[in-house]
Amino acid sequence: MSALYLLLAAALAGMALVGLFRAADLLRRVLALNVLASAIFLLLVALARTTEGIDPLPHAMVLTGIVVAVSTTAAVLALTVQAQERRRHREEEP
Amino acid sequence: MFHAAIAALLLLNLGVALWRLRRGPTSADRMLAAELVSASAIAVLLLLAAGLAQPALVDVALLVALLAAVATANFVTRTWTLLHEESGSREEAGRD
Amino acid sequence: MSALALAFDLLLVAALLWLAWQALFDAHRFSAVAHFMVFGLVMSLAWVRLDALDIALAEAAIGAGVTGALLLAALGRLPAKAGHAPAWRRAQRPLVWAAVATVVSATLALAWVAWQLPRPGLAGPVAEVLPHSGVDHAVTAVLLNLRAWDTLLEITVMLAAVCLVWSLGPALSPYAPATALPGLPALTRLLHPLFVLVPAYLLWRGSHAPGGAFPAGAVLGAGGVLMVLAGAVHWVHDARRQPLLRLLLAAGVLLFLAVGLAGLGLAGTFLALPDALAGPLILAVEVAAALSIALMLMAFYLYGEPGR
Amino acid sequence: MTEWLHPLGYALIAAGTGFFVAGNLGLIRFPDLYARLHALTKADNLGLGLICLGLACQAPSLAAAAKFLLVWALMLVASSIGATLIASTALACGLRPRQQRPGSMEDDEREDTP
Repeated sequence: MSALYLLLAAALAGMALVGLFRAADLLRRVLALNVLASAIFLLLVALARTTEGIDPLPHAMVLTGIVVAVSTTAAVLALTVQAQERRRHREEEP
Repeated sequence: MFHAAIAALLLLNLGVALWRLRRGPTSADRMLAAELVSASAIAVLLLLAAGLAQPALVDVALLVALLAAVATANFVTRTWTLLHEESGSREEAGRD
Repeated sequence: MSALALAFDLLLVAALLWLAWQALFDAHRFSAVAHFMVFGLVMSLAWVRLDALDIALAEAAIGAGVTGALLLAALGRLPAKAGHAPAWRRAQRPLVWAAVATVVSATLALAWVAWQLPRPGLAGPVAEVLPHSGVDHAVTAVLLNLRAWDTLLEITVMLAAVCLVWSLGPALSPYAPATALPGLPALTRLLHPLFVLVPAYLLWRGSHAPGGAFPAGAVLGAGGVLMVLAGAVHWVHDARRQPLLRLLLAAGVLLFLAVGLAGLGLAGTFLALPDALAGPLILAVEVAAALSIALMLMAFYLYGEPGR
Repeated sequence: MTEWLHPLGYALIAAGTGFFVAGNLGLIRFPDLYARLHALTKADNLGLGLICLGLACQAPSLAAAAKFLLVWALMLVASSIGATLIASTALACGLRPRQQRPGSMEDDEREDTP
């Protein structure tokens, strides 16, 4: 069963990388980054699950990673939104 | 066994929501589809909680239910606002 | 039963692949974001299948909830047009396929290497020291005692992100909704008790079962976002309250640092918790971290510095 | 003592699944947003409610049963208020409810192409 999820992680990572490099739109790059992060988390967690038991360390790492991912997302979205606001002000004023 | 079978059936049903999510035609329709997915996910989580005897799954379902409300409130107050209405995005309201 | 489980897994995998594809390559921007939000929801089902309940909780709260809220709010600020990726040029196609093949094979190779790693990883050593860690749940023990350094840095990263967001300019005032929405304050009022109760419950559970500071903070933060939407949080923009707000934002990091320095003084190692005090200390750090995480998520949501 | 509730629980879960399927059918077939809103908030929430009730019948303790019902109550509040929010916003943004007599030929043609 873990093998299935490992394959899923590989496919998601490939798709996300292509999406990341291809996207011209900043919002879509944020989405691609998030999908990529999910793929890596999936890889870690699928590997942590063995017949002998569950390794808690990757789980803790992934929890940390989720919070860091949301921080990154928020920062990049704020940059995108503020850039758009500036652009609109410039267009309105002159 | 029964619970897991029903859960798999509900997961299969999710395909309908995915179709609506793809099709649209308005953003509100997509939001509805997302809400349907959260309802299905809650049902699946509750059924698995009972079927696998893992009560912690009920907490996950509770969280999904709480945050579905936040997503809807966000959509109506921040996304589908007059800005889009003014800047000629009837397109946003009725695409295709 | 195993056939059923396999069918369940296959359905999940197919749904996730389709959702990710749509989120990445759908031409319509809102559609991509909606697909991504659903992707987060289905992902939490996948975490459940992988026996990672802590992560399922965090994904349901942060991945599907808060990230979705941030994306939806950003979407309302961006023009509806644009966002169409350019089509592939004919000459690019072989390159694209080469890139896809390289990436997928590299990931598969990575997975294969990781597969060869000695199992069962660190489950044994963690279980050995668990009685001395002050909590009964392995993931919480790793997060707040054994690898507390990671968690401290993580909260610091979050604080740095808040600083970045706030340094970009004053908080953006939201556009008016399309119509009067009397339901919104009612929704906030009905749900708010739960938005306080559920984090408290998750924090309490964290010591012996899946739960803990991150999901708790995320749920509290989502409750805060709902209050922001209903226009119930004026004090954030009040100039006199700014010092208090900043203090609360930094509370998690500060308390964590204080605990770490106390460990340096008492046991000679940074972040070493004495056995007898580990339980209460972890609880205190968790409460402060949850409050800080909640406020930081709200702070992200303002898209700029309040009270300026 | 509560063993006799278990078959009832199975029946309720099966009925709830039926409502879920019906609601999803509505989501496919109904012609416009407002009708689909009904499919979601009524049929699907009833389905979820029946499933929760059935699981509560089989729950090992009263606290566990109460938690199942809490999830349902939460979903009822969230989706009923959410439906009014979406419907009023859609109306304000100029999305007209479809008001044609059923059976007129153009209905199916015009679906989804306002």
